[in-house]
Amino acid sequence: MKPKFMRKLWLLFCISVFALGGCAASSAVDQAKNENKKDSSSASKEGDTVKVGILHSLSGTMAISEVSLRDAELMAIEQINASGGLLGKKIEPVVEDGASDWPTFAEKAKKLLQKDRVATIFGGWTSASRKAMLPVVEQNNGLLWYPVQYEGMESSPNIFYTGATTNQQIVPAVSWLLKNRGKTFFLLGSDYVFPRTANKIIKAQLKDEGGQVIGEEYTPLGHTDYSTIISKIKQVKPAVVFNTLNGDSNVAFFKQLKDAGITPKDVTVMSVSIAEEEIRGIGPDVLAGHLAVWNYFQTTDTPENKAFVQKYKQKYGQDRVTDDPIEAAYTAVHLWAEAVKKAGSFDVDQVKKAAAGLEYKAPEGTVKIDGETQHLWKTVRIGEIQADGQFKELWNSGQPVKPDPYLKSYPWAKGLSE
Amino acid sequence: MKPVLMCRDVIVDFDGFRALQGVDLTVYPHEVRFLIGPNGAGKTTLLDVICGRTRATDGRVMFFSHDITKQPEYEIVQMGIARKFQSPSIFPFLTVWENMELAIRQDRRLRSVLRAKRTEKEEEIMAAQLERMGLLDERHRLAGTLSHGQKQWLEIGMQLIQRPQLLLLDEPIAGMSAAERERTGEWLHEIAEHCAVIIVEHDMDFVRRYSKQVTVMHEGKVLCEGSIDEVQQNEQVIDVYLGRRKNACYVSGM
Amino acid sequence: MFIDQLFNGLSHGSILLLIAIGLAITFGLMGVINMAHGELMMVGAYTTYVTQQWFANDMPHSAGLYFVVAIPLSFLIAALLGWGLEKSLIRHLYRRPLDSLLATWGISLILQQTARLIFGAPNVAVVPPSWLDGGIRLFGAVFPYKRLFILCLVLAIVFFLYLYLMKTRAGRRIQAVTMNRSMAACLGIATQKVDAYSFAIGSGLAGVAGCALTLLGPIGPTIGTYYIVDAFMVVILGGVGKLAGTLLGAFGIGLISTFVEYSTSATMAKVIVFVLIIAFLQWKPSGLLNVRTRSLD
Amino acid sequence: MVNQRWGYWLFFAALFLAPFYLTEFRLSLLGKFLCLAIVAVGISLIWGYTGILSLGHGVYFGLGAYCMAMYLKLEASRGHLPDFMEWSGVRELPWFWKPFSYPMVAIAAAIALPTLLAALLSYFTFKNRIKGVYFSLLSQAVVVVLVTLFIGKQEWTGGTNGLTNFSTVFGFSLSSPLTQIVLYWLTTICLALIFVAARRLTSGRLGKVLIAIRDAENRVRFLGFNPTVYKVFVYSLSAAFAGVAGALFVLQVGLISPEMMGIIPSIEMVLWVAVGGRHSLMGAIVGAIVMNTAKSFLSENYPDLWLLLLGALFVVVVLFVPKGLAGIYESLVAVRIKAKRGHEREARVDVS
Repeated sequence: MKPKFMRKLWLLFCISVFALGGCAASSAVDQAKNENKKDSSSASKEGDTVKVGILHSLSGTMAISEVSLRDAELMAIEQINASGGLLGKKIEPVVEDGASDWPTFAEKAKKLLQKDRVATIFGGWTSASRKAMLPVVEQNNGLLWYPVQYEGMESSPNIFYTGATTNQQIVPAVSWLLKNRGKTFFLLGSDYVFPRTANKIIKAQLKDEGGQVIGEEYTPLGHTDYSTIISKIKQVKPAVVFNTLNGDSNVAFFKQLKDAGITPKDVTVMSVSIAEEEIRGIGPDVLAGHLAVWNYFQTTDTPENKAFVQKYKQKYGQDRVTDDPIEAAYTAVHLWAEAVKKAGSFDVDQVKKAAAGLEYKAPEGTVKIDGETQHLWKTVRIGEIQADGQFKELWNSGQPVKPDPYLKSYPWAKGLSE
Repeated sequence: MKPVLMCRDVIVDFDGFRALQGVDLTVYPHEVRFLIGPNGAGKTTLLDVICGRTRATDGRVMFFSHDITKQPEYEIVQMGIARKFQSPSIFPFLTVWENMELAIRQDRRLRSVLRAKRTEKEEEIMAAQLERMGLLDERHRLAGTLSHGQKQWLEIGMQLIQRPQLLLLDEPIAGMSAAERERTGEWLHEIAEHCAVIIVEHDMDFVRRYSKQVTVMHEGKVLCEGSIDEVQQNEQVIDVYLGRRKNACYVSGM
Repeated sequence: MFIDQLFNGLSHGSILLLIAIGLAITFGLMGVINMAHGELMMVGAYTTYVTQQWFANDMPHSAGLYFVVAIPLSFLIAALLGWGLEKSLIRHLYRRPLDSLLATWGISLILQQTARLIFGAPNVAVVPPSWLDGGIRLFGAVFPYKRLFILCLVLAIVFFLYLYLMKTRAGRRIQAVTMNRSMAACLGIATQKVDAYSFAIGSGLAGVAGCALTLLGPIGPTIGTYYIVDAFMVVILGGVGKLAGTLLGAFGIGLISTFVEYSTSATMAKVIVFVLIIAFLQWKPSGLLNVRTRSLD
Repeated sequence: MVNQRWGYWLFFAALFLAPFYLTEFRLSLLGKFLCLAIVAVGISLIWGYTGILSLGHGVYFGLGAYCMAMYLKLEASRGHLPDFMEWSGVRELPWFWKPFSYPMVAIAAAIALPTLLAALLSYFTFKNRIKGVYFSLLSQAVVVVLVTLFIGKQEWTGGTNGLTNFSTVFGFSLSSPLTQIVLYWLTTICLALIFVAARRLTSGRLGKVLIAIRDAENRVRFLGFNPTVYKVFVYSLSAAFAGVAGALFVLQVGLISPEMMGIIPSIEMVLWVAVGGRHSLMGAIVGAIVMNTAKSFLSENYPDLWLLLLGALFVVVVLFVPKGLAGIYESLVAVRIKAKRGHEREARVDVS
């Protein structure tokens, strides 16, 4: 009895060790690494490299969009390193996969800040991923550069927003449409946070500026049958469809819209999440003639952009295209570098202080960091989609627009946020 | 004497096919009732109706003075009707002992099962029953590893340990050796001391040897009732069943 | 407007039927829970894409004809894949439906990732042939050719499938095997062979569905996941093992969801339709068309 | 039995002492995995023991998590409206949010809500004798309904962003390492308690009834048990476990969104149990920890390969190791015992 007992015990012990050994061993390795790092990280800021984190979804549903952002950021880092680095140090990117899963974003952000002790993080696409990272960067006093247009109503002291907020995309687009296309609006969006918030703003603005909402529809993510909604559009005959659908739904919507015999001449569709990359997946033939509003197009005519597009294609292939979020991600890296140079330090607080009011000639034109909100001053552009998948710019704001994430300077937006 | 079971005008309709078309059956305590008849006569369906597996389209089934026509199966079982199916159905991934533990007469509601522990008394009863079935030595084996015959015995043991007042058997001796058949036959009358039995059987030799009261069914109806000799004299029976025995019955595998 | 909605409902129903018809064979008749059904559709969609590229590159004059070639090609390739799947995996799992659910889910992950590796994560664009552009104007409503085409395609598939199952030798064999496997085996039918080609046909029909849906929807590695739950709901609602039930289920769901969507919203329509299906199955667990049989199991 | 119990003690002791030998980052990962292991125990109960494959456990997990998150959000908002409600145009806290400012209500709801939903669904479904894959597919439909609702009702649930950005729990800062360690311990204790409870249940008569239901439900009915009651009980119990797990998960991870209760996470939960061994509670725990560790490491380094591997794992486990890691362990033990018995027999022969 006794030896049998001992042997079983021994086996069970082995299993426990097996289950935990992995954790323990890897953590021991980590600890060892960490200790090295502690030396090297304090040393690294005086030594030869500085680490930055790059945190996008490289797998899962969001990988479609986010992989290109990583590419743009890596290219920017390469450029900075090629021109001698920052404060005499090379930038060393640490790339992590958010896996289209929001807790993973939080987990990886924590890892980058605590384990790798990165000087800053560039990352995120969806609002959900940003919201997941926000408490982590705030608690660790880290720095996050978020490169995508979003619904506003946020301004974290530890995040720089290099995409447009609502008053740099939606609000001017609505004004332009009212002036040029008509007063009746049909709001169509995927059922998630950005479209719902955007449409709240649009409704308030239309009320104030004399427009009219004659339809508002949301479809579940992944919805593919738009026949009923198109029927509704046909019934109410709006002048403008303001489209905040995302991803695959756009493909179904535009294909079916064209089939139903609705052309851009009948109804203008203004989209806020269709850029050059998305056009490729939908097919330019069904999109041609419809509009989109961004701060940057691949066709934007600045010398910086010519160089940027050329370099990007050279590095990643002639068939690749650039678009607004890609440009914003690229610009974010350069802005951070400029701020570091100005501050003369990698310290988060000093970089933040130096960043306020910083100007930079980005591919989209001159941008300026707004010290108060940590958003960018950006030029607004409305473009028409061409048969070759590129945009023809119809209008731009002429000069950078001051970011206003809470829409404080618009009286009609008073009821929206307290 | 009050009957254990009374079926009155039981009708079962499977999408237009009338499996039972008005069956009356009365069984008294301590009776061993044989149900015979050609394939498709509705014997198994009748058992199904009694134990609640199939719902009667019309008619009533009375167990003592309770109407059980619309009772759920498990309540019927709890009232004291046990059913053994044609093919042995035991729980293969439980041991023989555990199979018996589930079958033993007990409060079967969740509340009491949650707290249930095997009492010594229960163990005695189970051991005694297994002894009788010749399975006591196998009690720690998984039931799935038993031989076919052993599984049959285990299942019968599981029925008996429930202490039913009415036992329904569907072809219990199928696949048994001659010796085992004999043992089953003797045992049938032994258990009749405690409960009534309804047994569906095709093997006419077995019926002749061990039956007292026989009910003949044909096309969903009861043709006649009586002792085997009486039944064999009955004109109708000879017409539809025994008369054609040479051809019809061989085809149906009797 | 009512006509418009009626047509939309029928069209939506026809799409549901198209995605469910292959499943009605593999799940309905054979009882295999094939979670990779949606990915077989994806294979059909990518086949269409490749065919289009091929025509555009090699035969630019008759590029519009690619779709005519793509339909049978999608069927063939998806069927071949299905046949291989049956031979290698599914035949070991006929008695373990829950396990076949998990294993085919695994297959669906592998197929998705493979597509991602070959074609890249972003959607690809299939330009529908120009002869399907436009539509008929009747009673003030527009009936797009593409939707009419899908409606006709699916009715043709149902018709031929019916003929095949009822009138041909091979079809009757499938019926025999699904009704009583061991009896069919005794009668000299090679049940394993029948299983393999039944599954191949079901998979092939998924491929055709994928091909046809390129007319209306996106083409990407994950499109299968949009359709799979709907497809299963249609088959379950219709009653497993009943082609006619699947037909009824598809058009029923299509019409109801379209009209509910019209009077509420797309989100509510989805919720209401699913709740209705769940409730309906509580009431009639074996679906719209069911037979009361002797066996309960 | 006694010796196995020693192994379990050892296992949980090792888990309990983890804060002393793991870094803060690893500890937070392990804490997360242990929450998921609690779900796995529940799934093993219903799937391995009772034969019910639920593809809807993400919903119960999510409900538990949302209940806890609502309390945390209210605490973080300090008497104001939660931020997402403000810009969704909600003027006043909805009535059903109000009770969640009391932590005890939130904790009770985190267990009660999933249990109630599971009981409701399973009662009707099992009473109508819907089982096997039909139940699995129905549970998946429930996932679709709930996720769509949670996303659609943005003004009440935070939509796709979910609930996040919490600050304190019971007044303690969530970001402080000490709070995290205490929460980790709480999770370990919950896991251990749930494991012990589940083991008690399955080793008693109930466990036998469950196995009997799995193998021959009709037979059980004809032994006088009402399988519906048992199935509803065990299904609701496993939903309650998932609810507890969700609440603990939110406390440690700090966010919950509808994506985490969707179809894919629900199926992944089943895979952990399949890999660990569906018939073994300990196997389920080990499976959840091993699979999530593997995911965390592999998806980091080989994001492309990871999905292929995950897919292949489903196939391999189902085809070749249906009993999972626990099965492998058991057969190893069996071989050892056999070998030893062989030795003993030889020895006996020598003596005689």
